[in-house]
Amino acid sequence: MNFSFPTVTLDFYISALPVLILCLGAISAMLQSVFKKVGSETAVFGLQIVILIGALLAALLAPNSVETAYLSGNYLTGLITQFGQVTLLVIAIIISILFKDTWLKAKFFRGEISSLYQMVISGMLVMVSSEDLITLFVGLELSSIGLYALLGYTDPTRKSQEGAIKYFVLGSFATALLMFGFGLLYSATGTMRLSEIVELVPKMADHNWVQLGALFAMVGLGFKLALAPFHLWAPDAYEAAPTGITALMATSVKVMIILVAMRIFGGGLSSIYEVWMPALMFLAVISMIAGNVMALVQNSLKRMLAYSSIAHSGYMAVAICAIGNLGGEFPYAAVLYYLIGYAIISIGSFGILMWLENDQNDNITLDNLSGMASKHPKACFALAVFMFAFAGMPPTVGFISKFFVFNAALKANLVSLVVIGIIGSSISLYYYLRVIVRMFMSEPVKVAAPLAPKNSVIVSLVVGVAVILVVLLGTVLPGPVMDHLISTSLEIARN
Amino acid sequence: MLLWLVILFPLLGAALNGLLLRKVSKTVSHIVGASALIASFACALTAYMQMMSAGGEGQVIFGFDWLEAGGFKAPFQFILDRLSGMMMLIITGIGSLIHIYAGGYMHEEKATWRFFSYLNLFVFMMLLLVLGDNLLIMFIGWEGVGLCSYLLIGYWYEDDANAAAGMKAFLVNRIGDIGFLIGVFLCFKFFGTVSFSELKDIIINGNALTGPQLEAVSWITLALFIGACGKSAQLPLYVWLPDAMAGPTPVSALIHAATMVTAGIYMMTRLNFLYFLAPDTQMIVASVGAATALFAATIAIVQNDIKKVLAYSTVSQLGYMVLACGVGAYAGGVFHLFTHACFKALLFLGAGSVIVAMHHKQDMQEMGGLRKYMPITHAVMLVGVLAIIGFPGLAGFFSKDEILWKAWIGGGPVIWGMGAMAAVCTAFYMTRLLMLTFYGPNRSDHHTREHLHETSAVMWAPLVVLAILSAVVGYLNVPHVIPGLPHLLFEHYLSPIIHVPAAAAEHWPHLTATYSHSLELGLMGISVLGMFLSAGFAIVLYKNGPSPTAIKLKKSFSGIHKVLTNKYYVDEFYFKYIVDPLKDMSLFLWKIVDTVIIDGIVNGIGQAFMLVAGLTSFRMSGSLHRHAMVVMLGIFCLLTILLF
Amino acid sequence: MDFFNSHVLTLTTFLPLLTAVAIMFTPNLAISRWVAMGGSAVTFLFSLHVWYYFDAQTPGLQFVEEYSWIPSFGIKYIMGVDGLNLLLFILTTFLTPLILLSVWHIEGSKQKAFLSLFMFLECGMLGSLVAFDMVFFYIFWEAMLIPMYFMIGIWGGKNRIDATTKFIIYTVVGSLFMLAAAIVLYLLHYQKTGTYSTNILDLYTTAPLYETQLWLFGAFALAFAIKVPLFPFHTWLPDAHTEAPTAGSVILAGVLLKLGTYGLLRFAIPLFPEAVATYAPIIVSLGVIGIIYGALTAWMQKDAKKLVAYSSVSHLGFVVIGSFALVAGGNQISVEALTGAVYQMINHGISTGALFFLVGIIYERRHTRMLADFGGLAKVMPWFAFMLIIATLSSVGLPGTGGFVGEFLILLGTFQSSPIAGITASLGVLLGAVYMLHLCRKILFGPLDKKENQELQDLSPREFAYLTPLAILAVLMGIYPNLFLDKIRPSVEHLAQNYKQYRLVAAEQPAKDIENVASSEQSAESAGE
Amino acid sequence: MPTSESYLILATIMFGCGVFGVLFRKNLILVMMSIELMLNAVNLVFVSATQTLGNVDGQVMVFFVITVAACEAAVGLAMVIALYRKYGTIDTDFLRVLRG
Repeated sequence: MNFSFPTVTLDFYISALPVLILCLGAISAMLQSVFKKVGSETAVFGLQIVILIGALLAALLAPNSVETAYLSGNYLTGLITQFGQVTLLVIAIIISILFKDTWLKAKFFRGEISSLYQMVISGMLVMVSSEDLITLFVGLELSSIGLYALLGYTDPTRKSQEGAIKYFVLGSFATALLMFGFGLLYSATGTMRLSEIVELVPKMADHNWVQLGALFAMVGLGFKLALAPFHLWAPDAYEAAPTGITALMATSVKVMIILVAMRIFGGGLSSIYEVWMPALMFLAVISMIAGNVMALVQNSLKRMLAYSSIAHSGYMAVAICAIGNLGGEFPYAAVLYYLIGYAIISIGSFGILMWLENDQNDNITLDNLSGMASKHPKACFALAVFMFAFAGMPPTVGFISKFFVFNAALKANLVSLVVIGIIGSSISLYYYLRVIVRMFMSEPVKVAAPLAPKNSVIVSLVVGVAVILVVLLGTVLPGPVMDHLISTSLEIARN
Repeated sequence: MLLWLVILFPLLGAALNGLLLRKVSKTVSHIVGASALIASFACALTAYMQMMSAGGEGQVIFGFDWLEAGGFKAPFQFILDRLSGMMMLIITGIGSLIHIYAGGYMHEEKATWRFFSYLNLFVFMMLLLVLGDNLLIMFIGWEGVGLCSYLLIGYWYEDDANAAAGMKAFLVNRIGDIGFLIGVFLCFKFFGTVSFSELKDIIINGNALTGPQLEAVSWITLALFIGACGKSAQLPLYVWLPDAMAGPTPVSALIHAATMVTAGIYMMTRLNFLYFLAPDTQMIVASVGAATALFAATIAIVQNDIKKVLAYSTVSQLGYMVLACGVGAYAGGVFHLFTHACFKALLFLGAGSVIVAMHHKQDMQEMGGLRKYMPITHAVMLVGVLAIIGFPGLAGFFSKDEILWKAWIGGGPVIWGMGAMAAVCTAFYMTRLLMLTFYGPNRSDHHTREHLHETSAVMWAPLVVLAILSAVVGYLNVPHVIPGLPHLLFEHYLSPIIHVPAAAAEHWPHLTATYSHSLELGLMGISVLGMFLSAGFAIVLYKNGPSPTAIKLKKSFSGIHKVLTNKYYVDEFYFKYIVDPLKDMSLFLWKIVDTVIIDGIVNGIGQAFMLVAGLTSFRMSGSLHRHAMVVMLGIFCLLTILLF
Repeated sequence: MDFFNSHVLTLTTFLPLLTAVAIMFTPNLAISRWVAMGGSAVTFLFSLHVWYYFDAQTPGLQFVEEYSWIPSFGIKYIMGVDGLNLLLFILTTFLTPLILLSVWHIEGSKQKAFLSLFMFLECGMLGSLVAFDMVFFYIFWEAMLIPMYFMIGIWGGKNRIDATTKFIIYTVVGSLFMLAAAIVLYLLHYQKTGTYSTNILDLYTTAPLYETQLWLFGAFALAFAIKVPLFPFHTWLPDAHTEAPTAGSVILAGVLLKLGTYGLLRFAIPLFPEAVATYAPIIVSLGVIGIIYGALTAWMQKDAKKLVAYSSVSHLGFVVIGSFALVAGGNQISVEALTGAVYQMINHGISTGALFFLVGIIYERRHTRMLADFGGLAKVMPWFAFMLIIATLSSVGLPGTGGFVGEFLILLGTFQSSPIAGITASLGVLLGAVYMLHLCRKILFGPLDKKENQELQDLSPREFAYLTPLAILAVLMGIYPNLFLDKIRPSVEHLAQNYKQYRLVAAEQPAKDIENVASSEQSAESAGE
Repeated sequence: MPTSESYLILATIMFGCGVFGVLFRKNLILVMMSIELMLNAVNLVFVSATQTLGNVDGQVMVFFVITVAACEAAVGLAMVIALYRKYGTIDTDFLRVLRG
């Protein structure tokens, strides 16, 4: 990718090692599927885990002290990048472990799936490490196209095909919108580097094409983040996807987009925050209301969590607004804390859903959960913890992260957003509690395909750790973690 | 120390009977209950003697800091002076007699621990009421006696009517109590204290009161008087007392005749210096007293239940006492309280004996001729009746005529006229009671008549003591006009308690003025004459049971008779215009306001969200194109926001 | 000992949590009962230690523990007791063992979870009482809803799910607004002083602009008004009480509701004195309406438990008006009323707790709570009758019981503040007697004509064991109130003094000066309003 | 001489046509073609900008866009074929199972 022939140093290869390792893994998994004789499914899966862990180690060890841009900004290193990469890789590892059973059990496991999975992850890594529109685009598309395929590939039922096609069409549509926006920005500013664009845009803010470009860029990102009113793909895609992929969409995609958004809105654009803020506020408000309200009537848990994720995107958008308005490292740290909390809660909840699912039923409904507490008290306890955490009840991370976000928003004078957020939270409590009500307080309901999950050490471990983290991050850990996040955000924080 | 024993003995008795001695025989309950009272009486007597021998100065006995908050202070402390000492003696003395009597009266009960426990507790509360040195301690007793009254009226709770009567008593009293409380609040607001001794200091010895304080005094006294109306069964809050007769008769004697109901008079006397300062209130007090006296007396004329007659008579007599307070004749009021305690306790206990003999039948129409079967009861009842109607020489004569005289000079002819009319009525209905019960032929059924006999000594002995008291205590306060006897001993005895503040002296000229003896004698003559005439009329009408003339009279005045029998429809009025509307309103508040409106709004908000969600999720979903359309719509909205 | 003294609050607060966790790991119900009882008893002993060593002369905080928690936001772990929370603190630890005793006999696979939840709840209540950091407080404040939610939802009656959902959502809605207001206050404090702190005592000094105070106070008051519950936010309460199991009702009425009034005293009044002066008439009116309204509605109830629940609405109205009895033209708070309010909180906890226990006892025997199904129980259950009458008397505020002291002081103060409010509220005392005696009459008195009632057993020794302490305390609080008032007094006077001081300063300074001090706030608030 | 502005306008019109196609075409193949049209409009923007600005970044981008569009087309067509094989239709109205 060295079109402009910049000097490529060893440092760059070290920094980009996580991506490179993943690409290697993706290729080898692909090769396995071509030459079926080489290695079994388990071997491929094992390799996938090894590759991911290797990438994680590489990401952890990568030099991070100073934010450095390689390839004229096509690839960045630094604390935030590292944070993003590590988070994405940890999520990827946990999800692939949780997802193991479903994958291996599927009627045909192929190397392609593993390959796609690793490509998606590498695309995400590229995205969070880039500051250039080109790599941004490549990373985004790498992850998106991979996800389109994963959605319909693993389980070709009508529902999943439909979901994949819908996701694909709307996703491409959004990509086109995003690219149109990028194109307009490029034609106005003459540069592909994000940091330069955001510095230049405020100077020509009354330029119509610039405004249009920025708008389309915002729409594209909003779409990927599933902000209302660009959210309608999310419930369908979440429901259609195998739960593991749903978990990936719910967590990693959000992490990736939010990190990019932080760079965009926190940087030079913040000097004209009065221009874009109303638009973003509008998206945040609609997301918090629509997500929470629509979730009220969902019966399928995955669908409900989809709407809930829309609402949570709204909260994160509130924090992004605060970043633009406020500066300083606090709001960044608040967003990152929210992301971590949200990721842990989501993975925990989807983990339990994955554990509950079987071949006949991969779409858990509230009826399935009815009266489950007497059969699986521990799982129900964990799910209840996650639901309370989603709802933002203390003493869970959900509360503390919401507190940080509200804090940032109020500091930025976004009182109306906070009020909407509060109303949204109150509504959300109802549907989160509905899950708990069904599990603990209702009698079992007769369903067509009863669930009979088997005990699994891995799931117990993952969910157990998630529960503990959810509680600890809500009680004793916020202090040190927040300190760490603040020092992480210092490098991109504008003062 | 002795004073502490006085109040602790009844409490101990109550605790023993109520908590520990539940399984023992009723004799033990009786002995414990009565001996607690007797011990208390003995201590009271000693304490009283000590106080009097020390010159009769009031003394304040500090107990402990009870309630302190901000500027408000109400220590648990007692005042023992001539007034409270006397009250203490009445309570424990008459209380002892009634306790002894009650053992006999309650003989047929299975277990009496509850009864004696309540009764002892009542005495304890009553002692708190009279001994407390501040309004708050008094209020403890004030409400405490109400509680005991409630429990004792509802003693036979299995009859729902009794439980209802108890509740009515408590609630009507509570109305008065709220008045009392408001008085306390006002008192604290304007004088910063609720202690009797400190109040007295401020009023008598302190600086001249400010305008607002003077105005406040009227309100304080009025508010406290509402409390007195409740407790002392004055118009319009008297309605509970007749119903309270549902309790055992010793209770009626002790609580609803001798002691508790006089609490209002005691309180006003205790605060006489305040009341003197508020002539307007005093006018109201006197009018209410006079009206109550007459009103209740008229009702009593037609009642057939022996205890109801006595109950209305009590209301009427309390009216006299209140009237006395109203015209500033506190000594007269308290003196009447004293004599009334003796003869009304006697009458009630006598009636109780009759009721026991009649197997708990109380209708006088079924009695008659009991003189033959119960000579002792008859004799003491005769004394009691003569005392209450003011037969010259007996207690009631002295005390009532003193009040009537003060009513004339202090309240004017109208007030006097009402009081005198009440006295005439009293003479009539009491004589009627005596005649219907003890004279004429016996009208009871065969079974009852077979078992009629004199009661045991436990019951008649206290009666005799009370009869003697009723006969003689009147001589403690002989008016000026009667020569040859020491005059107005009681008034002199009480005079250290009564203070007319200098600022108010002008309103009370008659307290110091001298009047001609002939006027007083003349008035006395009129009332005595009226008494004789109406008593004679009653004898004529009822000496052989209800005579044809009586029945004819009843027929020719059927309208009035009906109104009187139904007690002027006061209860019905209260129910129809106060209780029932309140109930309807409550029901409305609950069923409509609470369930439909308030809860409806709360639930409605939630349901509205659900509805919106249901509609939108249905409309928005499905088609790919619709999704894309929404995206474009979103872009349009953003454009609008961005550009404008 | 030193260590113990300086950490006693932490130990007391978290011992129940430890017990809750321990209960989860006990092998069977019998052991878990003993663990729970042991844990709560030791907690009670610890709290007695606090009571004993509490210095009644100091108005300030005692047994303070302060550690850094989220340093970047200035959020700390602060605990302390003063006269306002000491008694509630002990009431909580006192009621818990009694409640555990009351559920001793209940068998079943879920009972272990119940005990565990209950201990968790105790931890939440204790924590929110002693926490002196806004965020720290809020965590406990909300966290304790969770166990209560499960207790009503799992062990409740027929409509338990609706009731418990309403309970938690209603409460959380209010609390969230409070959270937002707290954050605004925290930011204003930062603007004023340049340091981040959520320490309540620091926030006291913030004194935001008058208009700002109005908003912030509104948010705080809403949260607490819902919790109390103040009319017209009370509708969750009867539902929650009716559906909750006895133990839940007792703790709900005994402590949880008090946290609302406690919050008013601890937060709403000292934080926003200016707004208090403006809002007091409204709040007192609502309180008075609540008193009358609650009493009248209670009177009409056919379900004994619902009656007691509505009576709570009425009684807590007293506490609320007691907290807002302003005198001297709104420049001072009536110390008497304030003292009464604190006192009445404790007393209501005891008397209403006892009432719920008693209703629970007959419900257990007869499986009905309808008044019409009873009558004449005094004959077969004399001790039950005795206890019910004591609880009733305390509830109606008869002198000699704790209820009188509280209500009297509240009315005394309210009357000084506004005679009309005082007199109207006094009617509540009358109506209180109406419905409580109605309850007694329907249950205890009248003919014993129902066959099922004739064979009822009187109180068992276990029931005795948990009712007697309540009865004794109800009477003790009436006959020797100074024992408790001594502990309350300094803090209450301090609170009133601070309020007065603030008003004095505000009155003396020309309005402009205040604006200057807070000019930066203005801009911060402009977006908000 | 067309200005850079006119290229942008042309691109916008092209883009609009693409959007219109996505919104109203019921045939999945046509929908995908409309998306391609949109991406081509994007390409036009980049290329015209390159000309005006005189740097080559935009042209680089265009290559990537073309490549990615090809990938997308491949994945998309695969999905559509799978759908057609199984259900014999590529009408968007068929995709209405997921809703709510």
